[in-house]
Amino acid sequence: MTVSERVAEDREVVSGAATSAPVPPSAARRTRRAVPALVSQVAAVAAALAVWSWLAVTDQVSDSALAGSVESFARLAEVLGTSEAWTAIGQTLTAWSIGLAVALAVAIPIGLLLGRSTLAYRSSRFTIDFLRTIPALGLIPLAALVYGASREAVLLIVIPACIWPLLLQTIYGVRDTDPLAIETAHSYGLGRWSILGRVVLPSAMPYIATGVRLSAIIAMLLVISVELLVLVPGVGSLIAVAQRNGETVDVYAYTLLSGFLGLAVVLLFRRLERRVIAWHPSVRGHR
Amino acid sequence: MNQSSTVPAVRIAGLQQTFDVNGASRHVLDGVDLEIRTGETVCVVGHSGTGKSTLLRCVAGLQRPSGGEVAVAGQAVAGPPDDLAVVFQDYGRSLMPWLRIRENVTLPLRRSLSRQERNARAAEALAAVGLDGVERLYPWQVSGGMQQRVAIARALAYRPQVLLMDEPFASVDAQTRADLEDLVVRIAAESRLTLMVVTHDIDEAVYLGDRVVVLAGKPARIAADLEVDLPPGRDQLTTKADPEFLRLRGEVMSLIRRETASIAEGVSA
Amino acid sequence: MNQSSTVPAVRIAGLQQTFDVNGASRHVLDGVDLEIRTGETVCVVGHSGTGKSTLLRCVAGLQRPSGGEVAVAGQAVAGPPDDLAVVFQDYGRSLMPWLRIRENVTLPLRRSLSRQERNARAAEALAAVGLDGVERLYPWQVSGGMQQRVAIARALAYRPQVLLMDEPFASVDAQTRADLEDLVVRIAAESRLTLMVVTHDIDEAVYLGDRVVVLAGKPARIAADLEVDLPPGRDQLTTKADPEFLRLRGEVMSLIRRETASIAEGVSA
Amino acid sequence: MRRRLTALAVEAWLPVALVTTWWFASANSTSIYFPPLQTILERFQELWLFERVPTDVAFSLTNLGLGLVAGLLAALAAGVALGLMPRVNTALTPLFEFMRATPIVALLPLIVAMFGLGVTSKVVIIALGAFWPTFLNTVDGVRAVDPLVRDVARTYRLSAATLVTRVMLPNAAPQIMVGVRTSVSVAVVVMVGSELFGSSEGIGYFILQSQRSYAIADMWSGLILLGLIGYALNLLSAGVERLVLSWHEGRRAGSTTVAAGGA
Amino acid sequence: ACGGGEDGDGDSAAAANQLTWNYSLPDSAPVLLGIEEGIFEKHGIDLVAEEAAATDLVGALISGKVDLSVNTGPGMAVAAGQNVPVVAVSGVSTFEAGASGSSGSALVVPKGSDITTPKDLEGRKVGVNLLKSASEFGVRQVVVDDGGDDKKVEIVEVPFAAVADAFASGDIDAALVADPFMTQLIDGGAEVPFGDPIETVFAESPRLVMTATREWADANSDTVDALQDAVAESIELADEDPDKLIPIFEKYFKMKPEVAKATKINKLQADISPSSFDTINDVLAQYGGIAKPIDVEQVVAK
Ligand SMILES: Nc1ncnc2c1ncn2[C@@H]1O[C@H](COP(=O)(O)OP(=O)(O)OP(=O)(O)O)[C@@H](O)[C@H]1O
Ligand SMILES: Nc1ncnc2c1ncn2[C@@H]1O[C@H](COP(=O)(O)OP(=O)(O)OP(=O)(O)O)[C@@H](O)[C@H]1O
Ligand SMILES: [Mg+2]
Ligand SMILES: [Mg+2]
Repeated sequence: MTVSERVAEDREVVSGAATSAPVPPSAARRTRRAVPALVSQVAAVAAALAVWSWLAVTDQVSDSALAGSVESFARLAEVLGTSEAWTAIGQTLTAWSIGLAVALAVAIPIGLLLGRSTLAYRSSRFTIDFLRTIPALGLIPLAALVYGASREAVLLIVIPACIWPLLLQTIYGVRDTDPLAIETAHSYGLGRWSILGRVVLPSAMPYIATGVRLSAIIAMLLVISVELLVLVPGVGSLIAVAQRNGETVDVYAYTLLSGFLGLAVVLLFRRLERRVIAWHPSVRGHR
Repeated sequence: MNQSSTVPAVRIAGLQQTFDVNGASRHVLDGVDLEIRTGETVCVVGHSGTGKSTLLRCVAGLQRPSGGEVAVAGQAVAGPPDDLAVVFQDYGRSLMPWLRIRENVTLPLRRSLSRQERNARAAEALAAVGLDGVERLYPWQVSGGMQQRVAIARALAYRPQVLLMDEPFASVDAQTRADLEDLVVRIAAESRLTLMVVTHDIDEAVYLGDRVVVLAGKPARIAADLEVDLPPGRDQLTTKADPEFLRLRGEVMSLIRRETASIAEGVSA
Repeated sequence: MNQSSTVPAVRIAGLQQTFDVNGASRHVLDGVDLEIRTGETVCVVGHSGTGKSTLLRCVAGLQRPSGGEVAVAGQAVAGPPDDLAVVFQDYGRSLMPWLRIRENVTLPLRRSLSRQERNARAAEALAAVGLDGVERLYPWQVSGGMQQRVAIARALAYRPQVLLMDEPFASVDAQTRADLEDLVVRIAAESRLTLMVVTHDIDEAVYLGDRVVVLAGKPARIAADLEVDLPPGRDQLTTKADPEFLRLRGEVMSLIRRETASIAEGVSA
Repeated sequence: MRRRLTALAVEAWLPVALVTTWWFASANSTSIYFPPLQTILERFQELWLFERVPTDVAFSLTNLGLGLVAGLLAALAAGVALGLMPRVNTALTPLFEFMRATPIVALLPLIVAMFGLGVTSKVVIIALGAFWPTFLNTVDGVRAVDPLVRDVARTYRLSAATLVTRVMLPNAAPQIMVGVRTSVSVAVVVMVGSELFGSSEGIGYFILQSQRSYAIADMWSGLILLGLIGYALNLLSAGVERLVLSWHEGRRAGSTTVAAGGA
Repeated sequence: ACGGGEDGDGDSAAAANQLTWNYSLPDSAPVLLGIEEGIFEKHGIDLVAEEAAATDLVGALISGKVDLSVNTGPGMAVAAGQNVPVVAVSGVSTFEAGASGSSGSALVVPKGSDITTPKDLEGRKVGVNLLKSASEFGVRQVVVDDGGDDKKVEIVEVPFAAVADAFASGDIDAALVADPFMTQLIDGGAEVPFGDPIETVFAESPRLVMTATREWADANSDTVDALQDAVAESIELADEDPDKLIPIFEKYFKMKPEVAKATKINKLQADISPSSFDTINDVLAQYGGIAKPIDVEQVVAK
């Protein structure tokens, strides 16, 4: 079997065929196929946990750096019963959603503009490349200096950091629009803005979706990191306190918590993405 | 009426087109002159790769000519003119994969019409090309010929004054093709549509056209411009059996064949 | 030779195809049975949207049928079989825009041949379809008809045993089309190629085919399977004037027209 | 020649305008956080031309280069592999997303424990940071290949190598390039992060030290240096991109409409 | 009452005595105890405590987010070296060991190490959790005091939690650690060859101080006096009964009871004078923590 065959076969298994969605001979076949995806995911997670436990139990890494997986999960379950944890989750999610929303509102329109206008793109290329390399982590103390341990400090770091990948993805997505699609719209008298909104934007959507996913996760990571480093109330500060007090199990419990928050965000955005770009070859037939 | 007889719907003068390819330049069109009166149908025929699509793109304002002038309704073309529609040769790519068929057809209608009117127009146009009941499918869920008809329906629903079609019936079966030809003839007559059709089917060119233009040469120019002098009211059976039809058909065919031969010589020389 | 007479090159039995569309299911093919002998050329004609391309995709192993069986050279098809090539209806999208024309043609040859051999084959195939001198252009730098010929050249250079072509000459002018028809007839005869051609041009179907198969109905089945009993050695002029040719042509045409009519009735009912 | 100058002007006017604004707006600044640009540039000259180049700059750039190369190569290989094997991809997605969503800062002790205090752990962290954007874009790009192109590849039974190098990678190239460019800047960011611990040299270390000791002008000069390094890296990737995506640009330019071309 | 006035509290009369305060480090506990016991209230101050990261004890103050903060003596010197207008309004603790007899930090070496004197650190790698801080300078100074050359000691930054592994892998040969990690390490077999370099070097210098911006301190000298009195009284209370701090650690530092019980704080002292910064000034200037000696008068509120 050649690789290309395997590809196509896999594709059908996962997506029910990308080009078309032929109805399989029996419905039973479909359910039989759906189960392994979940099973395989569980298996992968289980394998990772096994490696973790092995590292912890066999003392490959010292106790103060790595807690056991069972203890960490148990502790996580415990802290999820406290209001403190939920307050922190609320604070983290609030900062995250504000940061991401602002980034989306800024990056996508500007990205569309820069993607469509060569002049604007070339004018801003240096500035963008320069600014987006200035490290968010390096700015944390500055933000802390200016705003103290507050949500503003978090946002000052998070918003720019989320804007860059999204901006870039949008620009590239726009530039990858099929020229013939634009010409079609153009020849039918669609104006500049209609073309932007109804041809370029949908066509760039797959890129933008990847960008939103990237940014959503970067936002989450940075919110938690800033909370951790500056002690802004939230999940991150819980980790920081646990670290300071040398409570390794707590550190891992809260780290798991932040991982799960990120995972939830990603899964949410993948779902949204599937809806928004249902027409796209990578998604066709998924719904 | 008065104005339309003085100002041609489409005026092409001394059109030159050169492409830059791998450093060298490919001279495709060389001094093409053509005038199309309002309400007239002109069919363009020519060898594959002569420059028919290029010519159309210049008229549609999608390509800036290297030289010469194009005017639509008396206005020099600098971008796609108003009330002009194009059916592209590569119809598959010209449909938006993220829009359902109905939305593809209503796409250009947004500005002026209400949602209901748009849908009504789309339904009407789709029915006219024989596509009822597929409004809610995506373009990639229908056959090639159906996609091509969606592209035609979109152009018709737009109700342009000038319609450019690039091999619009290439992917449909003989029967559907005949029906579509008659549809286009009828609409063109009813609404004084100015029509420019690129086709490689000589029967079709003679059947549809008030004039048939042969594009030939390397670089291409207009090798012949024939008036089609057939009685009005075309009919697939009687018109295609008309001696004048057969004469014209033969003439165009021999013109193209001669051109092909001379090109072949040119290549081997 | 012996085996080929017993095992058909392509065997389709009870083929069913249903698509899932917006929750409802579209039944496209319903119990299609067809056998093609090695070296035989079968032309498939039918109304636009009947399921011709779908049938071809099933034979090519690109689509898993909802029911029934397909075998190529005696092997049940589970993925694309060996030594089978396809010329897709949407030729434009089937060429890789990032590869130059020569690389597009040599792409499938990379497995077995040296670079020199590959280029030689590509040059030969491109010349055969009348495309010399464009090897170093990108597909989007050549005309629609030229792109289609590149796709044909790619298939020919691959030297398959079974060749499936989906409206392969839809975008080329009449003269080039005739040349390509003759090219394919010659190659098919020379190398005992098993050929399945979807076309909407009935003349072409009769001219090319050893058999003409009419696909019709909703869902579609084989409505007719006609042997073309013309003297061997086709010629554009003499063959197309042969009374038997004209008779067959008429028969196919009336078959399709009848189907169209009955479908129209079905729609209005 | 004139075209070159115009091009340069187009590229340069905005940065020049911004710098000028900064210069004059900050000229009389007494804020300790926003010292005058003049002061910052003086510090820049004293520090980075070229006193600290052999130490801090060389140290950071070496880590950055190694981490970036390792991260990008791994991302390409894994991205293509998983793009081609959706089943495996599906199985690993939750795990990957989870790993990606876990803040590295929380795991610093673990990383130090596993890879030591030396450069290895820094390179690992940079590679990890650079990995994700390219990886995700590669997977998505490979999966997004036109179904018809896939069909062509299948019927002509392309070998694995041909499929990857001639079809999948070029097809995904536009999207991979976005990933690479994001990766490059993430790598610089993460490089700074990696110097948060166990360091006694490096640009990131210098910046953090400057902040801690309220040498704010020094810190700004370090940030400017990072911006310049980032820009240089971007120029590099833009060069690669031009090479890789020439067909893409040509296709765009070839069919630019008159109005858009004039804009 | 707010230095930066950015809080925009219009009800100035009622807020006259409400002060926000950033605390950090366990040494802040006595002040927190004073708040709990109503001592500040008694002195007419409504002190509202918020925890801050140990690495960020100046920003909130300068930007007016808070009225008061804490800082370390060396931290004050570094800030003053860059003309950051922050002054100490009251002392809290010094670098000497407190009532428990331990300063809560020490230089530890792996079990079986041949390091017994500060001079042995020459040619070795020593981990501290923050460079350019009292930790680094303390280590350097004890080496010099022992007749060694501090330039031969390589000092790197290592998070406390990573010290055990860094020992195991041989990445570092010694580390300056604080509780609870110190106790964990010692329980795990690490040894303390010669005590706490920080304590040794800085001794009576201020370790933790309460700070405000100079502008604020100048404008509110009455409040500064009241603060000093309240801190002194709080300290007295803590010295009387150190166990009273345990619930404070649990509440304000979210420590588990065992950890809270084991947490030690330094010697408490509310008095503060410019001259108490002399040692810090000398040592920091010596090792590059500040470019040149500061004017110690500038660091303390008048
Ligand atoms: N973007 C381009 N770059 C370079 N050459 C081009 C470009 N577009 C078209 N050409 C060249 O111009 C010539 C004419 O192309 P055109 O598409 O107009 O042909 P055509 O008459 O429409 O042919 P067909 O009937 O095959 O569609 C071709 O030889 C082609 O190679
Ligand atoms: N992926 C799909 N999802 C849903 N329906 C599909 C899909 N692919 C094809 N169909 C339907 O199957 C029918 C047959 O399509 P097919 O492409 O085989 O037609 P065709 O005979 O090749 O027509 P044409 O001559 O127009 O190319 C059409 O009605 C089409 O709508
Ligand atoms: Mg064309
Ligand atoms: Mg078809």
